[in-house]
Amino acid sequence: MTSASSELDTHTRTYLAVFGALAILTVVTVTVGYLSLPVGAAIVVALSIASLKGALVASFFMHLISEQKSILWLLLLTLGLLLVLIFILIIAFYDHAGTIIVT
Amino acid sequence: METIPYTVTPREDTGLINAKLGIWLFLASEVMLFGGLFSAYIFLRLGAVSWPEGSSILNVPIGTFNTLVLIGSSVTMVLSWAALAEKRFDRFRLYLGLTMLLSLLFLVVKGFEYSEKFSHHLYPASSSFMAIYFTLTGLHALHIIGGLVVNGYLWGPGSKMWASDPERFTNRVEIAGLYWHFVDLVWIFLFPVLYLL
Amino acid sequence: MAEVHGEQSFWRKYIFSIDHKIIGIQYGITALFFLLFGFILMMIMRWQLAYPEQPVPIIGWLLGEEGILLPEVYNSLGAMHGTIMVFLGIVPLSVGAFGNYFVPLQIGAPDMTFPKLNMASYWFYFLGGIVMLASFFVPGGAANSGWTSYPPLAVIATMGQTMWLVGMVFLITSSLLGAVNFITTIIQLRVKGLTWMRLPFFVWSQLVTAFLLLLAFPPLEAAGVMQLMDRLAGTSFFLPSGLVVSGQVLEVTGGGSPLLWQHLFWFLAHPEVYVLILPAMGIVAEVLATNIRKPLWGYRAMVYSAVFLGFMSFIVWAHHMFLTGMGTTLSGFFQTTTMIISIPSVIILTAFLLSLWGGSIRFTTPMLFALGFIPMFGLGGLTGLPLGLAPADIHLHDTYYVIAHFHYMVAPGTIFALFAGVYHWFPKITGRRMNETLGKIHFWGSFVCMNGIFMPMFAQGMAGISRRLWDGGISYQFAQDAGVLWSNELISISAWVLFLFQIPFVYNLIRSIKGGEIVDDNPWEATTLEWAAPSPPPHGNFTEPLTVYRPAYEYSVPGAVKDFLPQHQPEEG
Amino acid sequence: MEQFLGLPPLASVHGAEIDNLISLIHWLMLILFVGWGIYFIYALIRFRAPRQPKADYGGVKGHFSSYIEVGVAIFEAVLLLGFAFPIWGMVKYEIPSESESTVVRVVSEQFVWNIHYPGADGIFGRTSIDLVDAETNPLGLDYDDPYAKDDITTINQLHLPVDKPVIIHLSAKDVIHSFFLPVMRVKQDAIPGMTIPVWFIPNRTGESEIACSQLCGLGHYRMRGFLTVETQEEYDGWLAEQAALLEDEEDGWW
Ligand code: HEA
Ligand code: HEA
Ligand code: CUA
Ligand SMILES: [Cu+2]
Repeated sequence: MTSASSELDTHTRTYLAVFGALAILTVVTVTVGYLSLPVGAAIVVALSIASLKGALVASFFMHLISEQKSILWLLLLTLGLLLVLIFILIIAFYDHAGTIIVT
Repeated sequence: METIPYTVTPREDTGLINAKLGIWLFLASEVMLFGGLFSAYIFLRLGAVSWPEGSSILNVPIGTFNTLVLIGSSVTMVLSWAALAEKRFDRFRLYLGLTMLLSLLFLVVKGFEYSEKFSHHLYPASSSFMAIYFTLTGLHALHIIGGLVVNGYLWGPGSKMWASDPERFTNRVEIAGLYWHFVDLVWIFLFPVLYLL
Repeated sequence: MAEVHGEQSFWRKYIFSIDHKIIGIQYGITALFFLLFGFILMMIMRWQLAYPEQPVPIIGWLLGEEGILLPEVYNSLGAMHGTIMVFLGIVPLSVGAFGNYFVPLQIGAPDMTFPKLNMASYWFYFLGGIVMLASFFVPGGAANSGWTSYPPLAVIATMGQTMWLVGMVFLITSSLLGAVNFITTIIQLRVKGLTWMRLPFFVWSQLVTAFLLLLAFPPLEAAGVMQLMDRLAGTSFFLPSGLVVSGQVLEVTGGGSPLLWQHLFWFLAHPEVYVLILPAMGIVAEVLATNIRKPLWGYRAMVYSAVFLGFMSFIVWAHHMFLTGMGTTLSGFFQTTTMIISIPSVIILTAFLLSLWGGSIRFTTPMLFALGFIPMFGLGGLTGLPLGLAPADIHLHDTYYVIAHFHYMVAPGTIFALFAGVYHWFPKITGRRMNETLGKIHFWGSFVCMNGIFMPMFAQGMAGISRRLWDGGISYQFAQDAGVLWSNELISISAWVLFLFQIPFVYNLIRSIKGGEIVDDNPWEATTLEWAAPSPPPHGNFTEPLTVYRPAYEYSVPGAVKDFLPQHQPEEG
Repeated sequence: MEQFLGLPPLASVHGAEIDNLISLIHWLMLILFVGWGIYFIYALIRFRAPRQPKADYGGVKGHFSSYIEVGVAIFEAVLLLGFAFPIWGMVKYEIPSESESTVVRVVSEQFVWNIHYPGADGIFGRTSIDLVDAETNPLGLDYDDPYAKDDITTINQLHLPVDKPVIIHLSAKDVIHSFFLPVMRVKQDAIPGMTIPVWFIPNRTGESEIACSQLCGLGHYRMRGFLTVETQEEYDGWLAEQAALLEDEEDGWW
């Protein structure tokens, strides 16, 4: 590890930059929350920002960008299954021959 | 043929050490665990006659503060690992200690939020929203506590390994970090879903 | 982690061991005990079904009330029979025991990647089992809402249900730890030369199984936590508004959905049924290849089918829910995926069948059980098809037809495969062989009785007899008119005789540990790596480093001297 | 095949299609099982070790098995597209109009089937869970509602006229039950919190039973109702009888 320390300095700098980005995004999402957008738009915005933040954490703190591809595939598989679960639940809610009794 | 290979050096064809693969598999299952609860949230919300806006019940500034605390703890966590890679044990201790302090702070704030809800007679049984709120955040808090225990071990008794097997110790810290970032990541989704939407 | 241990205390060596072989044996013994226990529960229930409301002999005094099996107890026993067989019997035996013991051996590894996790996984399982057993003694008895635990029934049920949920959380934890361990072990610890397409099919089946457990169990864990909340914290995740139980309005917040539980439950439980069958297929593949003395036909296709089966099993779950009021889109989707998932099973079964052609078949006891598996699985699988077509399921859903369908899969199917595994690998575990004559008695008796039990159930189901009926349906006129109820007695007697035929097995198993014929390290002249280790394998498994040179089942290679070429043997010789 | 399978007697129009599908799929199963079974036994005898001491490394050649697999897949596709989808669509969504059907509410509870007819006005009276009384008013019918006055309720007695569509609005008060009419080839889970429509056309008169096919507690086995399919006249007569009973009761009350 000859050039290790300078390399690590850049690493540290990256981590702090990511921290800054995450903090800003947090503030943004809260601010948007106060704008009281219509529900649909609010969901899209909030979840997009959350996904962006999540991607930042995963890519940099969890080093996913430089990780083995196999890990990436594993996560994609998992996310795929999760999306299947979520979407089928949504479809199941609508595609149902019956009415909900409201009391 | 006594010891288990690839605990420290990666296997050539997979490029991974055992623990790294293991933790990612574990995290995948955690994705499905929280994902199961998220999908329950969606299903219940779809079927609900009315659903309160999170900010009408929960305290957004406190939630925001806690989000920043947790993100901060993630940064110190990754820095503590970087310090080890730099072979600077004292800095590692400092950063990991900070991580633990921040996670304690998170828990204290969370406890404060809970007690505030209780004092307003809001319990899990009060509404579907409160039910999902307490279940999700409660489970998340348990994960924080779990992480705290692991980090505490690595900070204290576990750090003896630094002297005998530094590389392996660094790997351990990295693995603990991966878990910790995941807990942070879950919160990144919990926060908008519960507080803002 | 597995440093040289030197002398170890008895506790470290046999109880809190981190050696995968000891853990495997612990799993095996515990699981056999639970299998027996689940079987006993069912034998008691079968008395009530054959001779309704007559006092149960022998253990009747346990049941109080003149020894009659009361409906609430019947429901408890039924729910616990299902739970115990699936989660405490078959899976721990096929994954925990056989997987633990033979996956590292078959890939030439010294142990699992995380031995301590492995131990933890066993003890979580043990704890889960204890909680489940203890639940029989809480007020109201054990869980009594079926192994499916559908709310609202399960939420308003007695305390046993809470125990069930807690037990399940332990069992799920155990399975998750195990799954992580299996996957890392298989990916990381294969010896040199053991490429993916050289892996024994058993290892493949365990790999796919581990993925199913890893990704399908957590949603059920989430659901379990929610049901616990419903029961203990008064939430209403699964309770809609406006419930009236025995004339009293139920004071809950409401707003939940009973169907949510069903989706999350079956999201696990459908993959779970492939968890029950895949390792069984793996064992059958090993035993078959060894005893036909030729390579498995279509090995590649089998591997792809198993992987595809794994994927597909995540998207068929709602075929258990056709009659919950599902519309055409969703039912269309799930009917299609269900038909699609039958194809890989057909391919694997066809591969087994075609492998026989041109073989030199040795009818050893393990082979008999493996061969018995094939038509039994065929029958169970084929009867899954009508269930997968929603309109046909209208008539068959929740009847004994379903019971017969899946028991053909798990009882003469998986259990036979597991028996095959016991007889096949016993020499590796002990260095001795089990008695063949007793084994053959065990096989033929079990084969006849299993069919005596489950075949009549198809007729009962066709006639429309519902499952989970305390009186077996005699109070229904249409059931009596159908003329199928007489077979309840036949079924029950077959079940008890089946029990008698397990006695030679248990005797054989125990006696052979010390008194079986001593055999060398490779008594079946098999090719896979476990046979390269001494019997029983020492700590660390292999005496010398191995390299693999060829696919898993190189039997009767033209020009070779012997009719088998072990994977680790450098060249012909 | 239908004879051989031992299905219950059939008394509904759509049931014939379900039975047809069940027999078709069983034909496929029979062919596969017998075909493979014969092969299996032949192979075991032909290739037993004493007769065939040396195995053949290569084994089966050719694409015979692929043809079978493709054949099975095609057969399944035909069953899906040609039978299962259309039948399901019909059973679920081709619900006839309420005006030309017999409309009944069935409310299940542990361990009874509450049957609710709208009476002469053809409109169901209001119900509310607050009015439920286990003994006298299991449905929670609001007798102040004018539409409720002529409503007929029975316990476990479902009478239907023959050859006329029936629409049943199915619900449950406490836990999940499953409404099963074996002779009609009708089965539908009754889910608390939902009302689910079920429809069919009975085409034979006679008496049969309603079974519960979802575990609903310790009395699940005795949750048995009675189904009577009769001619329109008989049915009208029965309704009138019930209505008369209702008046008697009312006289008795006030
Ligand atoms: C090991 C377990 C296992 C396996 C492998 C399967 C496999 C299949 N199952 Fe089964 N199933 C269960 C266990 C299993 N099932 C359980 C436990 C339940 C009930 C749970 C409960 O409600 O309590 C259930 C219920 C169940 C239902 C719900 C029924 C209902 O409740 O109404 C359905 C519906 O689609 C279904 C379908 C299928 C299908 C299409 C397959 C297919 O994968 C089958 C594919 C296989 C084949 C098509 C065989 C090929 C045969 C040949 C090629 C011929 C060979 C012949 C000779 C050798 C002679 N199953
Ligand atoms: C893997 C799963 C599995 C297995 C193997 C079995 C095995 C058997 N099952 Fe079970 N069963 C279920 C899973 C299983 N079952 C489930 C999930 C249900 C639904 C529950 C519900 O409704 O919720 C059910 C329901 C069910 C019913 C329907 C009850 C009802 O609806 O009211 C019946 C009825 O006869 C039945 C019978 C049997 C019988 C006779 C066996 C026999 O085949 C048992 C054979 C057992 C052995 C052969 C054991 C051998 C082991 C040994 C001898 C051990 C030796 C011991 C030592 C060395 C210590 N089962
Ligand atoms: Cu109602 Cu079973
Ligand atoms: Cu299934």
